Amino acid sequence: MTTATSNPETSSAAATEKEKWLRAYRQMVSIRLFEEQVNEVYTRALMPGLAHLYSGEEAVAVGICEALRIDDYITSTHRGHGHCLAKGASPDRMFAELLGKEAGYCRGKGGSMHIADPATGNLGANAIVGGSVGIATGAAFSARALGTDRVAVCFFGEGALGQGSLYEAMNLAQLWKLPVIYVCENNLYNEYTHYTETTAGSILGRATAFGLEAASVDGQDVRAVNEVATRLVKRARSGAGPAFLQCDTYRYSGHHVGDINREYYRSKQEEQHWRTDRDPIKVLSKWLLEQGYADAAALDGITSEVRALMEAAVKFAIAAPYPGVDEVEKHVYA
Amino acid sequence: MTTATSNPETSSAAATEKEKWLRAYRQMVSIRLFEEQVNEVYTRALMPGLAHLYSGEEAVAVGICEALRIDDYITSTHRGHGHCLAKGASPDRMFAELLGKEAGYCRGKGGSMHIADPATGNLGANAIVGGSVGIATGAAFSARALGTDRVAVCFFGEGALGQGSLYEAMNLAQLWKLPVIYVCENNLYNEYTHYTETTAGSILGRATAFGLEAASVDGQDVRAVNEVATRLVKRARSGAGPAFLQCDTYRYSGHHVGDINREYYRSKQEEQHWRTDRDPIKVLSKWLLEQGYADAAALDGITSEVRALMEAAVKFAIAAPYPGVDEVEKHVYA
Amino acid sequence: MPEREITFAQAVREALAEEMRRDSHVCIFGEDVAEAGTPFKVLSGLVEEFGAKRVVDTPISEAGFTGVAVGAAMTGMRPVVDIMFGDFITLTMDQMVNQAAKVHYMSGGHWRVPMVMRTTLGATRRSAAQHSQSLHAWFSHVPGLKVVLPSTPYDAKGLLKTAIRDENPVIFFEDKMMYKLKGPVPEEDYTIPLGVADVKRAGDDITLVATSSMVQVALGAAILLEKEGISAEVVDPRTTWPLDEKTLIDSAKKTSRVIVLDEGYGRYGVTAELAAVIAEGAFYDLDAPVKRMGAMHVPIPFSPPLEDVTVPTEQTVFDAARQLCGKA
Amino acid sequence: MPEREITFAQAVREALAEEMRRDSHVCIFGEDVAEAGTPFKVLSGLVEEFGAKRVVDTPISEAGFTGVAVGAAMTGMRPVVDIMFGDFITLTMDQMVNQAAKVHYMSGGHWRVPMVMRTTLGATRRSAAQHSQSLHAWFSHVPGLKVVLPSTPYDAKGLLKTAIRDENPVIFFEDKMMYKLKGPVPEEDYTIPLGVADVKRAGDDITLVATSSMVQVALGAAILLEKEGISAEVVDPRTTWPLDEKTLIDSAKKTSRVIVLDEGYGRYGVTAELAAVIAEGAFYDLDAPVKRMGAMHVPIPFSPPLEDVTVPTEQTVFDAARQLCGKA
Ligand SMILES: Cc1ncc(C[n+]2csc(CCOP(=O)(O)OP(=O)(O)O)c2C)c(N)n1
Ligand SMILES: Cc1ncc(C[n+]2csc(CCOP(=O)(O)OP(=O)(O)O)c2C)c(N)n1
Ligand SMILES: [Mg+2]
Ligand SMILES: [Mg+2]
Repeated sequence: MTTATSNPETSSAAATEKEKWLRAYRQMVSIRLFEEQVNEVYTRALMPGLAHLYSGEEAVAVGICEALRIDDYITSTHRGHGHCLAKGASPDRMFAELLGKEAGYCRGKGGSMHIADPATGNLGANAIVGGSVGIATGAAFSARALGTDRVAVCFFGEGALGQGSLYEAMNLAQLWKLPVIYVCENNLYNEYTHYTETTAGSILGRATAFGLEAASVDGQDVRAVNEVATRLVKRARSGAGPAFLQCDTYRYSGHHVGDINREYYRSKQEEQHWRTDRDPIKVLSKWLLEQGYADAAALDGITSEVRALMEAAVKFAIAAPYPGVDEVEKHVYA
Repeated sequence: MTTATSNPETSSAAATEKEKWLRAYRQMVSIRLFEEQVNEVYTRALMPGLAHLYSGEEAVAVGICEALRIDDYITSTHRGHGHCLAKGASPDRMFAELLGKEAGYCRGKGGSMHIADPATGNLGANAIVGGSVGIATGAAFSARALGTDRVAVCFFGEGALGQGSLYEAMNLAQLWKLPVIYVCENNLYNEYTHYTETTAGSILGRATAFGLEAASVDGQDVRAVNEVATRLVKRARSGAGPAFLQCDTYRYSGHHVGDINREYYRSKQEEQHWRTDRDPIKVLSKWLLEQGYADAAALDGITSEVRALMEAAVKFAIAAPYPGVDEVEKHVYA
Repeated sequence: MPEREITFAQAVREALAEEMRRDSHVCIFGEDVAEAGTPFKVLSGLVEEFGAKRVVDTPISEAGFTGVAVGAAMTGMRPVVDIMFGDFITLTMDQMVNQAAKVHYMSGGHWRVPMVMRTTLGATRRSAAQHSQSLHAWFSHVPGLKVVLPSTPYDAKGLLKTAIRDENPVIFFEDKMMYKLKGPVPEEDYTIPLGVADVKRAGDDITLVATSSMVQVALGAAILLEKEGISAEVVDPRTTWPLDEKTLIDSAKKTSRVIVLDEGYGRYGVTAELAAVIAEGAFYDLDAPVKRMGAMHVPIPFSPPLEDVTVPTEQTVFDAARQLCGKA
Repeated sequence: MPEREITFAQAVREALAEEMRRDSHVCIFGEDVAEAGTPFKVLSGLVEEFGAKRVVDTPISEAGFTGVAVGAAMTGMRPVVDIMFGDFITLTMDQMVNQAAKVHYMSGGHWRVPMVMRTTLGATRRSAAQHSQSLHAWFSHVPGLKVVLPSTPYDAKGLLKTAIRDENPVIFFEDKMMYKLKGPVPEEDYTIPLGVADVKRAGDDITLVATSSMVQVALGAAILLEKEGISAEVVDPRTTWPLDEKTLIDSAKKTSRVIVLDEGYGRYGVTAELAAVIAEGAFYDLDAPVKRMGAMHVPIPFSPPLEDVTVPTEQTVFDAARQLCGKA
């Protein structure tokens, strides 16, 4: 393909492609290492409460958010660090929030399950399973009513398929042709129960029944996720209405950081299989190497850079002060 | 077909068939004339509050309930007189309830929107749209847990398709293979809004998405309704799980007795079309006459008998005493 | 020129129309709100003026469209949600309490939820147990929410306009039996601040603190009491949150006898809070315990003679007041 | 033989196991209730003994399975529903309030709804605003429901057994911070009637009326007060409905000073009702206004130093009591 590469247009396209996926790689590594630090902080008993790690699911958040503009909206879940980082938040203020510090995105008042970042369109994580489907749909309503072409993405775990509010919102979104995309992260488990024990029938069928465009994708392949997300976002932006995207994925760790003994609900082999054969970072790095977009050293370099960043972020957060006690009565009313 | 009729088995089958449909005819006429009286009582300003008439939809309640045993359960709606009569309640106690009298099924405490009749398995009408889907599903749970082969039928209007609880219940019913049948009475309107403005996608798809057996039927043809109901009831009774049945029908009157000027949401022609061409009582009577199961005089006779019954029931109810004021604090707790 | 009189329903409609003209971000979500103008006809004419993009008919999905309103409010709109009967707020509690009420706080003050939920309260309409409740105590209990209980057309209009302009989620309860009540309402634009009680009638011997539907009952009782030589002051808090404790306590101190009236269920309801506030604030001035009168502690029965005894009436308030004043 | 001590969680589990052995109609619905035994491990071992037909894992459908429980209760079962965090009752309000609470009344006494909802309350677990609320005031407000707030392992077991045998819908709130609390619980079968308060500690100078989590706080404060020469009586109503008004009022009459403590939000909450009842019933015996202490009126913040000040503590109760007794 010498002719092709000598074509300046194609070669700049390849450069963009390379940049794009290296950026995606960095984003996924950021999430992975962020979560490593979270676990570390928890283990060192420095974290108040619990946290739900996103490790293993990075390709979903990154594949979707890379298809969004910074002014597009997302809503997130209890397992929200990945979405927040992928949309562009900075790890230092995130860690500060996780530790309840004033420098946190929510001045320490929200914590892990409620991080919101207006600057990047993150309307907030949500500790109510299914609790944000209305919010995301409402953001899409505003986007249209205000004459913008913004899009809203609603992330949720497959456990939220149990909540009726999802169906109410999808019905409204389709009736009103709102630019919202419901992203179902199917990581196989609702806490400690396999999703097949809680989910009758078909997942996609639950969206197509309401007339939504629906698709499913390998959630471990960031390029695949991004491709379908790009299509659905474009479709929504153009006014063609809402969509539903099922991403098949897996969480490596427990339901939360304290969920250590998991054999009663899933086998070590299963966990090992996903980590070894389906890891989203491995999948992308293999491809990057194959394409010649990076060599092993370059990828390691990214990892080292990101690790340093995360360690610094944790240090920042640990050193940061708590909010003053008078903060407690502020922000109850606007 | 002389041979056939001379066959004693066939002729007794025909006799049963004849009895069956004459009985269905009587039931439908009962509902129609009951509602005529309700409107009359309302017009005479004898009725406290409002009532939602079932006229036009008789084939649904009768077609379904004729497929049930007396110990099977039903749950009903704000438009519940038809279900209640079809399941076997008597008009005098129903009218007494509508007038708030102590002789009513609920001692006057429930009124039109809450009539329940334990003797016929009627768990109650419900004034919350979608409010009884859980109750019907729970009755099916009991039926199975207690080792009976009872079945539960949940009647609801197509407006209840907007309520998330329906999807939560269908998911549970299918996961647990419960003997419950969700009967959607699609009379085209949620109050004053056409259902297409409130219902995206496909109605049946919303049930099949959860794995339910789903069917739709002409809700003006009692024999068609009964045929599919019989199949679904048998299926549920045998342990094969829940089903969903969409019955296409029409309410002749307003959303409630006070909804007189309806042109802003539906035309007189539309109303006339259903009354003239699709009336369930006409459809059945035509068939009965064709089959030679009855002549016009016999059918008129039924109507006269039923009318006398309804008039007597109203009289009974008007004459019946109100509950004593001390009743007000009874039955708050069992 | 005599003051203009309009109904409570008209007052609500005018407030909405004026705010919608004033601010293009105000929109309405609800069941049968457009052409039908709601079953109570409160919104008649609005869709004609503002169009179906701003007066939006919804499916029967109270949780769903309330949630959509929360998200829309966070992102630039000012939605007004219509919940036909107050009994249906049961379906919206998660969106109102876990989302709307908390978003501002949880985000450290970033996001705001400027939305209004309009709904109804009140019994004696022969609508039975699921269409007759007055559940405003629940929302009053929750930090982050404001709760408005207008008792006259004037208050309804002024308070609703303020509620729509407020930056927080506000729940606005309308007594469905009051929609046809007429009262003076000026033509000019005006608003009434939230958290300011109104002395609906001045008096010296006893204070009747009353909300919403009970204000008219209290005023009626006051007339009966006057004939007995008892001068009753009627104080309407107008909002259960923010609560104007001072006006309540001052009146109690002045009269030294108080009845608190609210159509919600008595126990663990609004009367408990108001009575507790007054009993504490006017402790050294009260001549008798604060008397609470609310809905009887039963699901609202359908049967008219039963339903009628479940709520305080002019007569029962009159009797209670006379007794409290030692004249019974 | 020394009395047996078990934890609060064990007490709940024993009550369930014993009632399930006693009555085959008792079954459990909830998220992760079977193998996982709930995230709090309260139900560990039950599915092994009773099988998956009676300890039933559900989807994340609080409204749905609560509704199923209502229907199952009406038709012969005695379901116990598990709502993991009390904050999620927001999703069940329609089924509990418009259905469960009213079915018996609306049917003129025909249908019964013998079901129990078990859920949690309490903050200070660093779980933030949507996992820390104590919303029991809402259910306490509603006729047709009973509400139980156990404060010791002994009470938890005895009250839960009674709740399961009750013919009405009962909501049972467990303080999630108390699951590991140990206390004496006899081996033998016993039950505790609903509606009977328990004097957890006798005293003369001041009454601390406290519910659930606040009982331990009140007992701790009483010890501090004792050192100051103030003798505090701690009264635990144990159920907010039925409410044992007499025991509360009698204690108030005896000591003439009262603090009411409950972890729900202060305003329009449980403390309001208890304070109002006492202020009325002991009007002529109180030497000072009844003082109310509840959760601060804010969504529960995540940040530990903020969260810690939102709920009454031994120290703040001690300070308030000293002041009320004129010793501060
Ligand atoms: C309404 C509600 N019910 C229950 C919970 C408790 N809970 C927290 S996470 C979770 C499981 C969620 O599973 P899923 O949606 O698949 O997300 P995942 O944790 O797998 O990412 C449950 C039941 C909750 N937070 N909200
Ligand atoms: C939860 C709830 N929301 C709204 C209402 C008010 N309402 C009563 S009937 C009705 C329309 C119901 O339409 P549908 O289910 O199609 O039944 P139909 O009246 O056509 O038989 C509405 C909105 C209600 N009773 N309950
Ligand atoms: Mg999952
Ligand atoms: Mg309909």
